[in-house]
Order: sequence, then C-alpha cells, then structure tokens
Amino acid sequence: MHSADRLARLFLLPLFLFVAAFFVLPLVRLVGVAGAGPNGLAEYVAILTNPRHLATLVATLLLSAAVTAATLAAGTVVALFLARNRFPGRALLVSLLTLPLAFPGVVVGFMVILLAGRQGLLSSLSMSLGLGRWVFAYSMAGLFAGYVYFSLPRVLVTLMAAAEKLDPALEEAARSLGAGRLEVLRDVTLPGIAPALMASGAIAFATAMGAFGTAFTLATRIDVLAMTIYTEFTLNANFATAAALSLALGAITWAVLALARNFAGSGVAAAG
Amino acid sequence: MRSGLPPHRLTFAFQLLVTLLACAFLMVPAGASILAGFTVSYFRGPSSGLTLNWIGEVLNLYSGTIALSIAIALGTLGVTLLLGVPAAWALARRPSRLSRLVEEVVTLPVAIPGLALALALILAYGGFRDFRMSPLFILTGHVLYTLPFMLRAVMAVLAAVDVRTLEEGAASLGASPLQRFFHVVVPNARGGILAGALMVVTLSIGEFNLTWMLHTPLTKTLPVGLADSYASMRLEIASAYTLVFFVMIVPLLVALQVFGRATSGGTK
Amino acid sequence: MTAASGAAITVSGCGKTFADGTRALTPLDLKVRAGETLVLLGPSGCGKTTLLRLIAGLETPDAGGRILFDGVDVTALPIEKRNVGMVFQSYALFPNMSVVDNVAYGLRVRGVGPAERRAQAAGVLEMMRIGQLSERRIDQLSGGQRQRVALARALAVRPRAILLDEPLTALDAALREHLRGEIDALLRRLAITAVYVTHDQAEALALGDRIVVMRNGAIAQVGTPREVYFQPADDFVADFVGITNRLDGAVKGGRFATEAGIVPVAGPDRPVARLLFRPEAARLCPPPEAGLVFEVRQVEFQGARQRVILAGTGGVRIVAEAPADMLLAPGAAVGLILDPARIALV
Amino acid sequence: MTAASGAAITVSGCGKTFADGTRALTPLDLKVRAGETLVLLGPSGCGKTTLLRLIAGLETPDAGGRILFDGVDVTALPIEKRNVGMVFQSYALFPNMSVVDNVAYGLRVRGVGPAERRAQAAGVLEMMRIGQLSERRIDQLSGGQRQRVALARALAVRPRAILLDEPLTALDAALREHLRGEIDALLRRLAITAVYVTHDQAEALALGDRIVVMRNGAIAQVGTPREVYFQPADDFVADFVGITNRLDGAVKGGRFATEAGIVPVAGPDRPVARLLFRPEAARLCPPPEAGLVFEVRQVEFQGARQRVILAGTGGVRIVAEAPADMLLAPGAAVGLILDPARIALV
Amino acid sequence: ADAICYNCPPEWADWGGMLKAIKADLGIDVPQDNKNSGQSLTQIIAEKASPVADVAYLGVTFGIKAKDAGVTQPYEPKGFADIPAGLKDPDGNWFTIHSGTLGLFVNKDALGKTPVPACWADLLKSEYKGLVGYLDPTSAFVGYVGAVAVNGALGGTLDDFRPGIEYFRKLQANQPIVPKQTSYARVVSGEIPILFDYDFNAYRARYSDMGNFVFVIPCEGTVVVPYVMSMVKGAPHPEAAKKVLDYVLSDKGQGMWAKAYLRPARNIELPKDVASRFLPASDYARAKPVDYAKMEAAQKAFSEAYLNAVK
Ligand SMILES: Nc1ncnc2c1ncn2[C@@H]1O[C@H](COP(=O)(O)OP(=O)(O)OP(=O)(O)O)[C@@H](O)[C@H]1O
Ligand SMILES: Nc1ncnc2c1ncn2[C@@H]1O[C@H](COP(=O)(O)OP(=O)(O)OP(=O)(O)O)[C@@H](O)[C@H]1O
Ligand SMILES: [Mg+2]
Ligand SMILES: [Mg+2]
Repeated sequence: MHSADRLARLFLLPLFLFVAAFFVLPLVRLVGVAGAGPNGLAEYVAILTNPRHLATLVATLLLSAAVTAATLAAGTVVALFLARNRFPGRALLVSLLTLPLAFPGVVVGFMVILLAGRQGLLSSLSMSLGLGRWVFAYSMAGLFAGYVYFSLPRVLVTLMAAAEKLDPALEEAARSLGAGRLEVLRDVTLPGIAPALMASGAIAFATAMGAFGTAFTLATRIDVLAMTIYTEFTLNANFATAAALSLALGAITWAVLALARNFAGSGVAAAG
Repeated sequence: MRSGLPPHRLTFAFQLLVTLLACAFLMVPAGASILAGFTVSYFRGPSSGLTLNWIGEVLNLYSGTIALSIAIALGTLGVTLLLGVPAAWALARRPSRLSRLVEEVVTLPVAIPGLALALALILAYGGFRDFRMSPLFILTGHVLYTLPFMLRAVMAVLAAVDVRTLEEGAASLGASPLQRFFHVVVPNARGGILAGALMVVTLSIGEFNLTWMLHTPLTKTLPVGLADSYASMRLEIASAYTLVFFVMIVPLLVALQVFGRATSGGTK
Repeated sequence: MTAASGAAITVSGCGKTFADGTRALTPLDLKVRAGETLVLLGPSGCGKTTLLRLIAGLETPDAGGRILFDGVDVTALPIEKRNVGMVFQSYALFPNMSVVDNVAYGLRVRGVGPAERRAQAAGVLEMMRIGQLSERRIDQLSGGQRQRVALARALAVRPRAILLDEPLTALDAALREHLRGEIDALLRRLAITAVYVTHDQAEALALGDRIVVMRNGAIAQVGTPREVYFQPADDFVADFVGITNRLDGAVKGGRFATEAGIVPVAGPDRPVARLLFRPEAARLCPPPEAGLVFEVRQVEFQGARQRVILAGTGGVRIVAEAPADMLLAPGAAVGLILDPARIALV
Repeated sequence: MTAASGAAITVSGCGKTFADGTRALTPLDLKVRAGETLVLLGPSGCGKTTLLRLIAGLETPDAGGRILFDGVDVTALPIEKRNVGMVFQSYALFPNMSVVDNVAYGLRVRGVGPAERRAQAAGVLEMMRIGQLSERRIDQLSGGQRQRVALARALAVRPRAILLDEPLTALDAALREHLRGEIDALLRRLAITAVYVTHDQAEALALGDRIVVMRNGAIAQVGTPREVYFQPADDFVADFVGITNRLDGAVKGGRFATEAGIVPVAGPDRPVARLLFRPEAARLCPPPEAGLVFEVRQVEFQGARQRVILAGTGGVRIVAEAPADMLLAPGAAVGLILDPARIALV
Repeated sequence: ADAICYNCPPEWADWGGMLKAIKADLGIDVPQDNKNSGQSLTQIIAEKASPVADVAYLGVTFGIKAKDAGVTQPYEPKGFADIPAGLKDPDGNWFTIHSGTLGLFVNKDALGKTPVPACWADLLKSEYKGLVGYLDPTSAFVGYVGAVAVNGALGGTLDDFRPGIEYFRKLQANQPIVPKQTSYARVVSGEIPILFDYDFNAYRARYSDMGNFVFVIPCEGTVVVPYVMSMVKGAPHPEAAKKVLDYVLSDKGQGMWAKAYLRPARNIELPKDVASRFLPASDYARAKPVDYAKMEAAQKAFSEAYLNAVK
C-alpha cells in the first residue's frame, strides 16, 4: 500500500510543522534564554544550589506526593464501590463525582476558598459548633485540598474504568480457592487495577507539580515551584531563572510520566 | 454476570461513607458558589435575599471574555480536527519507531507545565506584535495543549474498531487511499472524534495556565476574567461569574460523560 | 497427589430470578453423585452457568432453594467456605502471579507455608505434565497450557467437588478434542465429583457419566450419554444431541409408507406416523436394492467418509453418510437402507 | 448475476520476509487454475494469510517474486487496481453503512450511480438469499448473516478472483458446517477462481478442488482432497489432514509382523517396515477373530460411533472407531481387522 | 481598543470610572487590565521588541525601574510642570498622577468583637490571628510599600530593613493572608478583615460601598507613595497614549482622582465633601514621603532578604 504510505506522510506534515514551529522551536528558545542569563549555564543548577529553590522543590515534591497518595486512596475506595454496586442514583453520583473534571485550576482555587476560607463552609460550620474558626485555604493545606479537588475526578474516571474492566471471574476464582475479602483485595483487585493506579497517580502527581491556577487563586505565600517561576518571571523580569526552573519542572514531570508509562503501559497521558 | 463480592455490611458502609464524603467535597463548594452568585450579600447569607444583579453585572463586565472563550474554543477545535484526525490515522496505521516518537513529542505539552509552555511561546513569538495581540496567539497555545487529547481519542477508536482491516476491505473493492480515509476511516472514528472534540472544547474553555501568560488586555478569556474577578471583585460577582462558567461547561461535561459511556461499550 | 473422592451434591427446589427480573432458572431438583462427572448441556442462555454458580455459592438461590453437600445444608455458606474448585471459561488465572503461585494460592490463603505449598503445587503441576512451566508468567502460556494451569489450581486445594464452566470453549478444535480426552482421564482417575458445563454435544457425550440437558432454565432430560442420544425425551433433546432425520408417512401391515418409498417396521397400523433416524443408521446403496429412493443433492468429502445430503419429493431433506470411496454424483438417484434396530416411530 | 469465470493466477518465486525479519514465506511457485477453488491449508503461522495477501496485493513479495493474473504481471499493482474480491475472517464490513451500501461500495468507488449500484447490490443480495436484510445496520446481523454479506460485497464488483481468509472461523460449529455447504455450492455455480484459506482440514476436504498443504512458509503438497487424504506426501500431511495410525514391524512372506500380531499384505519382504492406516480403515472385533490384538485404553462416546484409543506393547497408541452399540471396557483386549485396500506400507 | 494600558484595574483607584470617562470624553477605548505593577513591567520588558502596551500605570519604584530598563519614552503631558519635583522624572519618563497613604483597611463587621487595631504592633497580638492580610512585598508594589512603611515606622531605614523583616517574620505566627494582587473585594466581603492598603481604597469602601469600614493610620507612622504613569517606548498608538496621559493630569482627570479619594499630583482644590471624608490632618501628619529612587534601589535586596527570612 505505497499510495497509502504517501498519503500518511502528507497527513503528518501539517502536524509536524505545527509542533516544530510552536513547540520545539519555543522550547529551544527557552533553553537558550535560560542559559543566556547573567549566570549562564549555572542557572540550570540554581534549582539545586539556591537553598530557597531547593526547599521549594522539596516542598513541591512532598505536596505532590501527598496529593497523589490521598487522591489514589480515596479514588480507589470510591471507584471500587461504584464499580461493584448498582443502586438507584448511582449514575447521578458518578456524574457528580466526575463533573469537576474540567474545572480549571482558578475555579478550583475559588472552590477551596469557599470551602475553607475565612467565610468558607468549614469555617461557618466550625464556628457554629463552637470549635473556633477553621481556615486553611491560604496555606499548603489549602493547596493540597485544591489539588485533590482537581485530581480526584480524573483519577476516579481512570480507576472506575479499570475496576469495571477487571474480570469478576478473577475475584470469584480467588474466593473459590478460599480467599477472604481482604485477601481478594490484596491479591487480586489491587494488582488488577495497578496499571490504572500507576497511570492516574502519575497524572495526579504531574498536575500537582505543574498546576498554577489554584496556587495563583489562593495566592498566598505558598512555596511551590509553579509559584516561584511566576514570581521570578514577574519580579525583576528574571527570565533566565524562570526559564531554567520551567525546564526543570517540565523535565521532572515528563520523567515521572514516562516512568509511569513504562510501568503501566501506554495511555497514561490520555488520562489527563 | 458481574457480582464480585456480595455486599458486606461494614465494607459497604465504609465505602459509601467515603464516596459520599468525596461527593460532598466536590459538590458543596460548587453549590455554595452557585448560591453565592444569587445572594445579595454572601457575608450576611441567603437571608439577605436573592438577586440576579450579580449575573447581570458579570454579563455587563465580562461578556467579551465569554464570547472570546467560545470563539477560541471553536477555533481550537477546528485546528485540532484538521491537524489531529488525519495525523491520528497516519500514526495509528503503522506503529513504527518514528510514529512513537512523533506521538511522544506531540503528547509532551501535556507533561510540561502550561506556565513553562507559555513562557516559551512568549519568548519565541512575543516579538511579533500582531500575532501576539490577536487571539490566535492564545489559540496556538490551546491547540498545543489540546492536540494530544484529540490524537489519543481518535487513535484509541482506530485501534478499537480495527480500521486497518476495514481499509483493506475497502481497498479490495477498489477504493483509493483518500476514498478510504473519507468513506471508512472518518465515519468509523466518529465516536473518537466526537469524544476528542468535546474534550478539546471543554479544556480550551477552561484553560488558564497557559492563557494567563499568553493573554493581553485585548484577549482576555473567561478563566482569565475569572481569576481577575476572584482577585479583585466582590465574592458575589466572582460567584456569579463562576456560575456563568458552570452553565457553559457543565453541558459539555455531561455530554462527554454520556458519550463516553455510550462509546466505551456500555457499563452494564 | 490424589484427591479423595468428592462430595455428593443435592440441589433442591433451586430457582434463580436476577435482580433485573430475568428468570434464569425455574425451581429444579438435581442430584450429583459422589465421584461422578455430571455434564450440564444446553443452548446459550438456558441457565447452565447460573446453576453451576448456585452450586459454587457465587449466587444464592431464590427463597426456598437449598444446596446440600453430602447431606449438609451449605446454602448460606459463601463460596470461600465451600471448598469447591472452579475452572472458568476465561480461566481467570491471576496475571500478577507465576504459574506455581497461581496453583499454590489456595494453599497460601489456607496458611500453608511457602516451601510446603510450592512443593504441593509443583506436585499438581507434575501430575498435569506442565511442571516445566512453573515459573512462567501467565501471559507467556498458550491457551491449552492455561487450561491445564486452571485445572491444576482448582485441584490443588483438594476440593470436595470441581465445577467447570465451558473450560474448553476458548480453544481451537484440535486442542479441544485433545484436552477433552485428558480431562476425562483425569476426572476418572481422581474420581472426584465434577459438574461440567458445555453447549457442545460432542463434549457432553464424550465426558459425562450423566448428562443433564437443559432448556429455558429447566431440565429437559437427565441420563447417561447413551440414554440421551438413543432415547431422547423429546424432539428438542433429539436435535440437540445429534442430527435427526424425519420422514412422515403411515404404517400399514408392518410397512411404513412415505413418499420416498417403503420401510419395514414392527408395530400396529397408524394412519399418521413419523419415522426418526440418525445419519449413521442409514446405509446408501444402488436404488434397485432399497425400499427408499432419494436424489443426491450435495456430497461433502470428509476424509473418513462422505456426508451426503439427499432430497425427496415435498422438500424432504435427509442427511446420510457414505464411505469415502463410494461414487456419488449430485443429481443421481440413490437408495437408502435403514437399520431396523436404530429407527424410532413416533 | 453470474460472474464470469475468473482469472488464472500464477505465483512465481514469491517469498516474504517482514520488516522485523520474520520469514513468513520461502520463495514458492503456485498456479491457481481459472475457475477452481484452491484451498490453502496448514497450521497456524505457516504463512497461509501471507500468501493470500501477496495474491491480493496487500503485501509485496520479496525481490524476485512475481504475481500474474491471466499471464499479466500485476506485482506492482496495489490491491485497489487488481479487482479481486476479499472476504476477511472478521468480515471487515463497514459499520457506518447499511448492508446494501456495503455491497454497493465497490460500485460506488467505480463511479456507478446510486440507483444503478443499489439495484445491482440488491441482485447480489437476492442471489445470497438475504435480500430482506438490505437496510439493516451491520451490528443488527448475526454472524452467519455477516458472513453472507461479506461474500456478497466481494462478489458484487465481479472480481477476477475471490480470496477468502478463514471466512468461517468466527462462527460456531453448526453454522460453520452449514455455510461451508452453501459457499461450496456458490463457488461451484459461479465457477469463479477462488483461493480459500483455512486451518480446518474438514473444511479443506469438503470445499477444495485442490488443496495446498503448507508448512513453515513452504508448500508440503498440492493435490485434490482425495490425493492429500489417501496419498499424503509425508507424515506431516498425513497427520494434518486426518488421524494416522502407525505400526512398526517387518514384512516377510506377504505378512506384516508387528508386536501386536500379524496383518496380511501384498509386496516384497522388508526387514523394517511401517504400516499406516486411518481409524476408519480398521474394524474392531473379538480378539480371536483378528490378527492384531490390543488393549482398550479409553473409549469416547461420540453418538454416531465411539472413538477408541487402543494401546499395544511398547507404547504403541492406535485410534480406532467402533459402532455406538459395541460394548468396550477399558482394560479389555480387542482385535483389529484392517481393510487391505486402505493401508499403506512405507 | 484604541490604546492599551497595563495595570488599569477597574477596582483600583476608580480606574473603572476613569476609563469610562476617557472613552466618553476622548472617544479612546482603553480596556481594563488587572496586572499588578511587577507583572506589567515584566510584560513590557518581554515585549520590548514590539510593544503591546501604550501606557502603564505603576507604583513609583516600578516607574523608575521601567526607565532604567529602557522601556519608557519621555513625554511631558499638559500639567507636567505642576507636579512637584521628586515626584516625576525630569525628562517625563514617568510622572506621578496621584498618591495614596498606606495604612490599615479594616472591615469592622468581619472583625467582630476584636477591637480595631491602632498600631502596626497590635497586629502581632494573637487576637488578630487569621485576620490580617498584606500583599506580597516581593511581587506587588503595594506589598513593598507596606514593607517600607512598617520598616520606617519601626525604626528601620531604606538601608536597613531588619526591623521590617523582623516584623513580618513575627507576623507569620498570625497566619496572614498574602495575595499577589489587589484584594479590595476580599476586604469588602470580609474574607480579609484587615489589609495593609491605601486610604483611598478604605474610603471608597466606606463611602461608595457603604459598609462598616475604617482606615487606620498606624500610631508608629507610615508613608505616602505616588503612583506614576509612563508612556511605553515604541507604543503602537502614541497619539492616543498621549491623549490619555494628558487627560489623567487634566483638571477633570485630577478631580476624578480626588473624588476617588486619591491625592492628586497637581495641587488642585479638593471638593468639600471629599475633603471631609479623609481622616483628620493630625493623623496624616504621621504619613511621610520617602526617597523613592532609593526605595527603588533597595527593593531587590529587600526582596531577597524577605524571601530568605519570612517563611
Ligand atoms: N447477573 C445476571 N443478571 C441478569 N440476568 C442474568 C444474569 N446472569 C445471567 N442472566 C440471564 O440468565 C439467563 C441464563 O444465563 P446463564 O449464564 O446461566 O446461561 P448459560 O446457559 O450459561 O448460557 P451460555 O451458554 O451462553 O453461557 C440468561 O438469559 C442470562 O441473560
Ligand atoms: N506484519 C507482520 N510482521 C511480522 N511478522 C508477521 C506479519 N504478519 C505475519 N507475520 C508472521 O509470519 C508468519 C506467517 O503468518 P501468517 O499470518 O501468514 O500465518 P497463517 O498461516 O495465516 O496463520 P493463522 O492460521 O494463525 O492465521 C507468522 O509467523 C507470523 O507471525
Ligand atoms: Mg454460561
Ligand atoms: Mg491467517
């Protein structure tokens, strides 16, 4: 099918040009800018040598890891529950749970303020219960809540699909061999959805690493990398540092995704 | 034929509790925001009365951003369709090392934080004033960001329906490659194309990370306006604006879900 | 390892209506004798799997139904407490474990130590002659090998009964025939109680000590393979377990008269009668020698023999067999001689 | 509609090595006569599909290979220019078109107007006796109906040859047998050149004018069904087209002597000889009556007959057939009488 | 749009009303823009090769920076001469259009029973936990002004930021909210009960949004800061830009700023009703100008020190 090969090449050309012009070229430019700052190539290691940047990096990694863990834990419980049980209102519940799928980070930030801000629902609740005022929207905890809010629907969609696809015969087989509930969970169910856990975990992690809108909306002195890049960029127009940090952030995120894809097979990015 | 473990009361109760908590976590703030968009004073609560004034104010202040967001979303959709669908076919046709590489590069924008991407675009193209100032600049960023989703969605169906064999069938009947593409590939990838399209529009309308850096005062999109309003407007106006956003995006999301369920072969 | 002869199973008044209202089984009674292989045979959707799952404990019967193992009521016992081995159509092997870990899994959850359980599992694998596959991953196995591993896994816990749901359907014809023989030999040797679901009559006839023919959630006939083949309870069973030819006519003076000719029969006169026979009960011969004459419609060379489709007047269609070397041309006339011992008049 | 008798196809020196280095075909020659049905038979992976796709134009042969249609070199022509009809194992019907649009598609790309092409398609559907399905969507069809539509679609463009790749494999046993007869009748009636790929020997024997038995990318034998069944070129062909029993011994004075007994044969003395026969060439009888005596190992009731596995000394294993009513118990001794016309000495 | 202004946010200094007036009087359409001073300058620098913006509204130090970065072009609008020296670049690269006094913008309702603070030091008391907000001193100009004010009030100088930084470090115990952008609405809504902000915002809240708001000039003292505008070098619409700049310095423009409770840059008469709404002059006596060029020069060092010390 030579003629089809020719057509295929023709079809790939526009995509190729677009990506080259608007992705590869700008990225190369970014690399150049980062290296052309006053510190030259040292800018690239600044993330490790500048204690403030290093601390931010560590904080970002820790936060992302915590978000990933929490989202996966909650997501697994919910996904298994929804995949296993049929009850009236289930479809609605699924819809509600996956609805925030495309809320942008800014909206999510706003949701966190409404939930845990000074006048948030939690605050009113705790006040009326006489427990003092619960406000955590403007701290790392707020960002944590925001990222969980952001990632939970995505993780749920992936995990639910995986749980649905899990051959029920596998669990039945384990039970026929005498395995109890927890044993089935440990030996069959969790290993069965492990690729989905990997994939959606990677997405949650990557989003938490790079998302900016939520942090921007909460806009408090939260030390995460995305915020630092933004500050570096807007403060004194420190392009070189911002570019170097961006590249570092991109590289770390990409590496995590690539690693997860290695473990989980393809389809990792699709979950995002 | 599915049953898995029959309900076990404690497990069931625990799972139900977590599910409801998750649902509350996601939905209560959204509900509060909707309510706030209608209340006269959020500080005093709903007892202060309900009003449509805030919505009116939002439409008055920000209708430009809404229109622009819709226009950019549709433009993004058009470009991703033109670039993505043929390319998805070409990539899915013969999985080779080259096609894997192209796929990797094209999906990279998902992995790289929007902030970095936007920075790169500004540094590379910020100097072209007419381009910089037109909505096309934002559109470019959105295409970059949404293209992988279109590609993936289309490639997924192409793999699922074994378009390869269908094409061979058409070829055996005398159809040329282009005829095969339009008669067989596109119609049978419809599901993926539609799913991809919904995804692209949804993501484009909500895109903030890139847009925040890419926009100019003339090209403010809805999420940029939202961020503005969160920072500098009354909570009620911000809420009303969020409400407007919901009204636009929720139907898309519902369509996406209904559609996803219909194409994924059905959840029993 | 040899499993002890299994339990006798009694199914008493078990019906099953699913939550969505589907009535998969009308209440039925069934006894599986200790050590026998009972085959559940029937068309798709007739309730075979449902009945098997009731016995396994994967479904609970509608109110009133009871399942007994060796006379003890186990209706309320979940599957993990029933100690039955199951083999699924999809095999349901754990993809995250090696072959030997799959087989040892039942022992693991019973608290058997690692060394001990691997030794036992290895024993079972040896018995199935797949000891060399122990360390393979499941996705490195062929269909037939998976089948054997699934069987080994189910047997490793020395279950009281083994339940098999179309264990061969996923395999291709040649392998299916081969494994069918292996499973038959194994079940006979272990003398374990086995319930075997299939929709393939050849499998049922070859494997079963007894066959339960099912239809629409009810039992159509229970009997040995010969009973269901030679004395089918009704037309449904007759057609389901093999090809049946039918000739309509009348009996008069010990002769069955039909449009194609005459067949000598025993029995009283009857104005309306139907003669039933299976292809192998008829022999082809030159037309003058036989009472029945047909036209050859189609001949299919099968190697060992030829299958011949014959046509009579009035749209009658007969399937017969002929030796491979017999010369038969479509359109030619041919005689048919029936074995009097293998015809039935209804 | 009746297609004109098709083209003669010549495959000359065609090998195929895939990009990943897999050598699917060693260079081979083959002639398909105009109008005949040629069956490519062989185990999985032997290269049947690859050969068919070479003929179709879906793959190009390695350098030096040539494909000729009626003597004209078409090697460089892509499939859409070759005018061949293809039927795929999965049917490859276009889910986005109705049945009649599927069948008319080949005419559409040839520029035939809508009314005209629908009329022609309807004609073909009528010929296949599925005219009433015209407006159905593909997913509303059963497997057998899809099979017929796929065939109709391939035939509608009046191809020079029709190429079928395991067209019945996706169907269940009963339907497969039925459609096999239908396809046979159709191909015979149209007298179109057909190349039919299968791994099922029963299908090959029933359908083929000639059979090409393939093995490891090469041709093992070409011949009529009777030739490959009764005069297999080698052990591989013998085993692949049917069960073959083997007895080792010596010929002396018109008698073949083996551990199990004696068989009268024609031919000169030989110190080392092997006797080959198929199950249907042997008849079971009480031991005293026969020259060969074996022990019954396993009996499989098949309804029409019984398959019996016999064991002799030294691990000899014989497959034989017996009438369904013969009493055979595992462990008993049994005699075997061979049909002298159907044994072979090698 | 006929001209682009960076950092003309509608909810700040009544830019909303000003932009409307410009449209009405000059027929020039200037879209509102919510960047802060830092962001605006960055954008202008990034777009140096082909600018998008025509004019920018900046905190004074950013005006000085913009000039140093070479992204401004000199323009002396009508009334330039009336601006006191020190509040403008002699060549017109930047010039003050109005100024404000930094203090505490307090939402009394949101404060509940907690008393209105009178001094910077009050805010360190634990009763103000969660009630205080200030803009990020490393990003927003207002934030930096706050830092300078506190530092000066507590005995620091532009050469010595230690008292100020020490203050912010201690303030962290009260978990302040630190937005990056103007947060007028959040005070109005009660989300931030006490914000380091300008007098004009507080008066506007009190008199235009009719709430229970007060402005406090802390007892230790504070600073007055000018806000400046610049014309961007290579502005795509120079003519429109000049008209806009003329307008904001015109009597009408300056009057509008005054009505929005800003001190006009030119010495015009304050309307009576407006004047009466300001705090008494005795309070304003505690608000001092500083050396803005020096303030600019110190900013970078301060940011570094702040980022390193306050966590
Ligand atoms: N969980 C279920 N919910 C509702 N209906 C069901 C369920 N499981 C089976 N059925 C229905 O019950 C009937 C009997 O199903 P069952 O699986 O027992 O048939 P089967 O004889 O095993 O068929 P097959 O040969 O196709 O496996 C069918 O109509 C089936 O659709
Ligand atoms: N595109 C390909 N690339 C690499 N190897 C291939 C390709 N297609 C087929 N092969 C290999 O070539 C050999 C012949 O394959 P082919 O499909 O012709 O076999 P087949 O006889 O049709 O088998 P089956 O009965 O399983 O369909 C096999 O080893 C197969 O794995
Ligand atoms: Mg079943
Ligand atoms: Mg093949």
